[in-house]
Amino acid sequence: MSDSSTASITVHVWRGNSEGGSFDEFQVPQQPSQTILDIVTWIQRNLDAGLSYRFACRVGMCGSCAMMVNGIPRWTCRTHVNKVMRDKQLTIEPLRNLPVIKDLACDMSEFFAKWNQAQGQFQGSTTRDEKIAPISPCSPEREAANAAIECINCAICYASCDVVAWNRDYLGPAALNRAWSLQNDVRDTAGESRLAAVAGDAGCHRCHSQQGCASYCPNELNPTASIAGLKRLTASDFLRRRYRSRHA
Amino acid sequence: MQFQTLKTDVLILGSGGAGLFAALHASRANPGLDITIAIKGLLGKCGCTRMVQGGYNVALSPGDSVERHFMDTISGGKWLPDQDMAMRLCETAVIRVQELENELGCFFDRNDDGSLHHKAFAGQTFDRTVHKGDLTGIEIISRLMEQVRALPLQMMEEHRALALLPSRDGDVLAGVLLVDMRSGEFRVVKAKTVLLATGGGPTMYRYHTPSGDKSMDGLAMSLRLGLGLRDMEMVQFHPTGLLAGRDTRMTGTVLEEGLRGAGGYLLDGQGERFMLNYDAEGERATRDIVSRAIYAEMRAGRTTSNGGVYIAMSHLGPDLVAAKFPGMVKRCADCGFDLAAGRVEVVPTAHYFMGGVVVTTDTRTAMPGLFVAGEDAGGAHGANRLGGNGVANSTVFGGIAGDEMAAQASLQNHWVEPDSEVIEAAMERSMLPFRQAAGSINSIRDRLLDLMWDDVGVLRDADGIKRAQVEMVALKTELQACGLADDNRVFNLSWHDWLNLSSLIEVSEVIAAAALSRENSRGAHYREDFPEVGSLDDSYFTIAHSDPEKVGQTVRVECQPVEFSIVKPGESLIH
Amino acid sequence: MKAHRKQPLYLAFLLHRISGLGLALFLPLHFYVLGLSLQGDATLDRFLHWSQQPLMKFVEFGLVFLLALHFFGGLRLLALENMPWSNRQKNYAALAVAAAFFVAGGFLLRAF
Amino acid sequence: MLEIRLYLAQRISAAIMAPLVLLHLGLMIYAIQGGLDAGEILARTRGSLFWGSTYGLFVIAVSVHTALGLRNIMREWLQLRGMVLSSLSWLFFCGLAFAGLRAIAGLVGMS
Ligand SMILES: Cc1cc2nc3c(=O)[nH]c(=O)nc-3n(C[C@H](O)[C@H](O)[C@H](O)COP(=O)(O)OP(=O)(O)OC[C@H]3O[C@@H](n4cnc5c(N)ncnc54)[C@H](O)[C@@H]3O)c2cc1C
Ligand code: HEM
Ligand code: SF4
Ligand code: F3S
Ligand code: FES
Repeated sequence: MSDSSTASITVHVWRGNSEGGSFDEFQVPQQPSQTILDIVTWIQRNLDAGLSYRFACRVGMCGSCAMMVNGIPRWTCRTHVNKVMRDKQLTIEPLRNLPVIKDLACDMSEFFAKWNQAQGQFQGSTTRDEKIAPISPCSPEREAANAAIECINCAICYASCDVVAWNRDYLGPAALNRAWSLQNDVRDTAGESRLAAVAGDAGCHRCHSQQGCASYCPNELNPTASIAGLKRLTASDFLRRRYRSRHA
Repeated sequence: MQFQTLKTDVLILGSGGAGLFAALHASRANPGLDITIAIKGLLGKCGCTRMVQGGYNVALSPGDSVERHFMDTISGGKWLPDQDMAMRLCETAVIRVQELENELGCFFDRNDDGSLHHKAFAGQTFDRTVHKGDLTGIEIISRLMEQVRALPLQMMEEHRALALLPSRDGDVLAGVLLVDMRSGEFRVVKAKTVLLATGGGPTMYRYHTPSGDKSMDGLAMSLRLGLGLRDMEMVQFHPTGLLAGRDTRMTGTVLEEGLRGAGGYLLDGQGERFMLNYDAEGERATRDIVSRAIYAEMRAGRTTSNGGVYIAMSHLGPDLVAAKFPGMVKRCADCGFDLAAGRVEVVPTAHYFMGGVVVTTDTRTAMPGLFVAGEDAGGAHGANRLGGNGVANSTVFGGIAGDEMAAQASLQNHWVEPDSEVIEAAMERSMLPFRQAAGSINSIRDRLLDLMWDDVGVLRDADGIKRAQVEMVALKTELQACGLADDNRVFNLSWHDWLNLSSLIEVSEVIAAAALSRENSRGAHYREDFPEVGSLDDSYFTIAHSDPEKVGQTVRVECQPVEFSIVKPGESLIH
Repeated sequence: MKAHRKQPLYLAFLLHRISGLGLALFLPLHFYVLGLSLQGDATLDRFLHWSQQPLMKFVEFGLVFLLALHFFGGLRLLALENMPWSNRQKNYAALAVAAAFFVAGGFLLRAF
Repeated sequence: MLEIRLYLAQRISAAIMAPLVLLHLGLMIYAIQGGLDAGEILARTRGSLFWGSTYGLFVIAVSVHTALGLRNIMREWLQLRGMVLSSLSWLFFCGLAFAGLRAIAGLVGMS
């Protein structure tokens, strides 16, 4: 404990499990360098040993520590208290749109199941025994693929999207963003079936461009733009097919 | 005590580069196998492979060669590496990077003509580090993770391995005891083959870089199984970890090497440059030299308010710094520091653990059925790991382990019964804190971290190490008596803090003993009372055994001569 | 409103949806009134006369506003989905609202 | 493929309506400014194939567009699914199209 900390912060922390819960209030001493994750850690280490939460890398690389902070989804290890605190108050809740395991830790299974459903994995045509393909980093396809690639699967976008809340099947911004990146990867060979996967009932057309995903993504990715790309791609693919089947 | 029993052909512990590659390879080698992967966190979202910034060393550039990569690895490791392992590492890295690109979909940075970009990394005679910006690990682990998540394997996420279970006669490995962290229930997984890939991670130091889930569990479990651990004195420190106070988890996290390379200054508490007093290269000297210099400044009391030194970039022009290191500048800004225009406090920070289980080049151990790969395995790096060889090591040997385990498990059609006494004892041990009155686990942790930092850290001497050894025995006893304030086993982080600390203390004892036994200074190990490198021709490595059950100093350290199976000191493969 | 929704582009979505919903509710009424012309000019005239009252003027303003809002918002969405990405989404959303006010205001002034 | 069809139908109908809405608004301003009464409006529209087909297209587009828009809203805000959802959407479409076409029939005088 540092003695420079005179002020204290009132922190409301959601406690509970999949059956429901309520808020507990804690007083945490303020420090000059303090993230939301540090607040949660301080509570667990000093005030309530039973508090559950998740983190791993503590520097914004693993996407394990996302929570709702004053109602907004954030990576807590990289969110400085001063940036989000209002009137010395903080409210910390588990990430929205995912089932809670306990307190601040959610079950991310459905998030990754949807990643799979959107065929969010590469399928190449060459093997480990072949040379690496020369690909210009400035080609438009590669630029599009790169723009969407640095996702840390934190599910912050997923929590910010109301369509996910309203439509439990919706694949969600992260999975669709990954699919778009892959569609632009010239080495990938699964484009056709992936396109069908993202055009289904729960796919890209469900998105209403609410853009919470793009506003809150901590890595400043833009799933809205990616999803718009998929809408165009699925539509033109559909029209082309119809045209072909008419004129075959 | 109650536990559930499961069975599998291949059991993998950990989902870093090593664990995920093993899963992928085992499944491709024999899709009919029943493969289970158990992880302390979420699959692919914990561990250090994700945190790799700099990149991956591979001899793919025209003009480079596997031999040159090998020679750099050997001389970087101060002639202590197991040469066969190092060679296998350098050879297989080529295939692995092609596999990552062609089969898994990683995309490493390119030159304008489309060819792979190779960047310079300290300690190497050729630019051979492939990378994806300065977030290489995210690219590698994300691509691996999405491939593995699509496989039909059993995922046991948030399952912590507690003990490796031998058969009753102790001849082979029969399975692993785990605890489901979400429910607090125990599970025994009987397996024909087990891969230990829990990734070391020297988090027993006040300042450290690895992810919070790593606490040397794998090495602690190996010690209990009676396995020998080599090079345990070899802890790599990164010179510039962020220093932001004791109560923040940001402290210790890496500020990248490139900052010094680009011309950043290190300043003492008074704002004076000091590196030139230590080395003609100044701030651009190698990791170990800079770490020692900073540590010496700190010990001399010339520190900043938090007890470190400053890194200053502003003389290069804040705009240029912001343009060149956007990720670092943003990360510092999120933490409340201005890297581009101001000064940021830094401190050396424990980064990587070279030591580990003694293995063969195909990841087998002295215990049949147990395989070890990645940071848990010793030998590939010797006294020092080159930047860029860490992720190469975990992905190369993880893949090899997957192939080997699949082959072995496919041939074996029976499971072995684990020793029920070992199961009972391990459950009993892990339940200990629930039977004690609540105590202050924070103070035990703080003392361990300070102890290792002060006495078994960047600079070491016999007095300090011995002091630490005495204190560690006390800490161990105190931990045994320290109970938890919350007795619900469901997602109980405080319980896992206790278990982490228990592993860390057990391994710390071994680090201290190995450090005391090596009376010379090589690579990451620096003895102030024995500053000489010692004869290269007579190079030896340490092997430690320990019985953590016993109280007192129970570690036994032997020395074994390095077998120069490929090159001898003074020779080279490059002509 | 929940905090994660207090973000200009979410508000733009909500406005678009509510204006669309408003229009959808109004449309049958509109058709009904037009349909009155079937019964003869007199009924329609009576209605048109009734609709000259100030209150109805205001309602009319509201309708035109909703239509303009939805119209410009809809154009924004069509552009967002089908044209190269622009980072000025917030500006466009604001522009759509401003344009809607302008059109509806113009309508109101001229109609008096 | 249903979702793509519906998506396309909604966006294409929107694109069709865009110029028609402008036209309609323009006409309304003109009518109000010119102080046209019902008789004068009808005089101009009766028997006009142009106005008939233009407004006919408008009505079909707006019916498609609105029914599909409401379908989304019913699905997301009322959690309707399956038969209920599609029946209601069809109902909206048919209702709007019928009322709209009837009104046009009145305007153009084809009854
Ligand atoms: C900040 C940072 C930067 C780095 N940069 C580079 C670089 O640029 N280049 C380079 O080559 N190397 C770098 N390294 C080193 C590199 O990350 C490691 O060498 C390598 O990733 C280790 O891989 P691994 O698979 O052995 O372990 P990890 O990736 O650490 O994975 C260990 C896994 O085991 C799990 N685990 C731990 N304990 C248990 C248990 N008891 N039960 C079940 N599961 C458990 C963990 O949760 C995790 O999933 C860096 C390391 C750090 C920390
Ligand atoms: C004038 C041209 C119009 C354009 C360009 C337009 C455009 C759009 C677009 C692009 C959407 C899709 C929004 C989404 O799914 O996120 C939409 C939705 C909708 N529109 Fe229109 N529209 C127009 C006119 C109308 C009219 C006249 C009505 C009603 C009478 C209407 C009713 C609706 C409804 C109810 C929705 C659903 C809203 C939602 O899903 O959020 N629209 N419109
Ligand atoms: S797109 Fe952004 S917000 Fe969404 S999971 Fe990826 S990194 Fe997180
Ligand atoms: S928040 Fe949701 S609605 Fe679309 S733009 Fe993002 S996925
Ligand atoms: S702990 Fe890894 S992103 Fe926050």
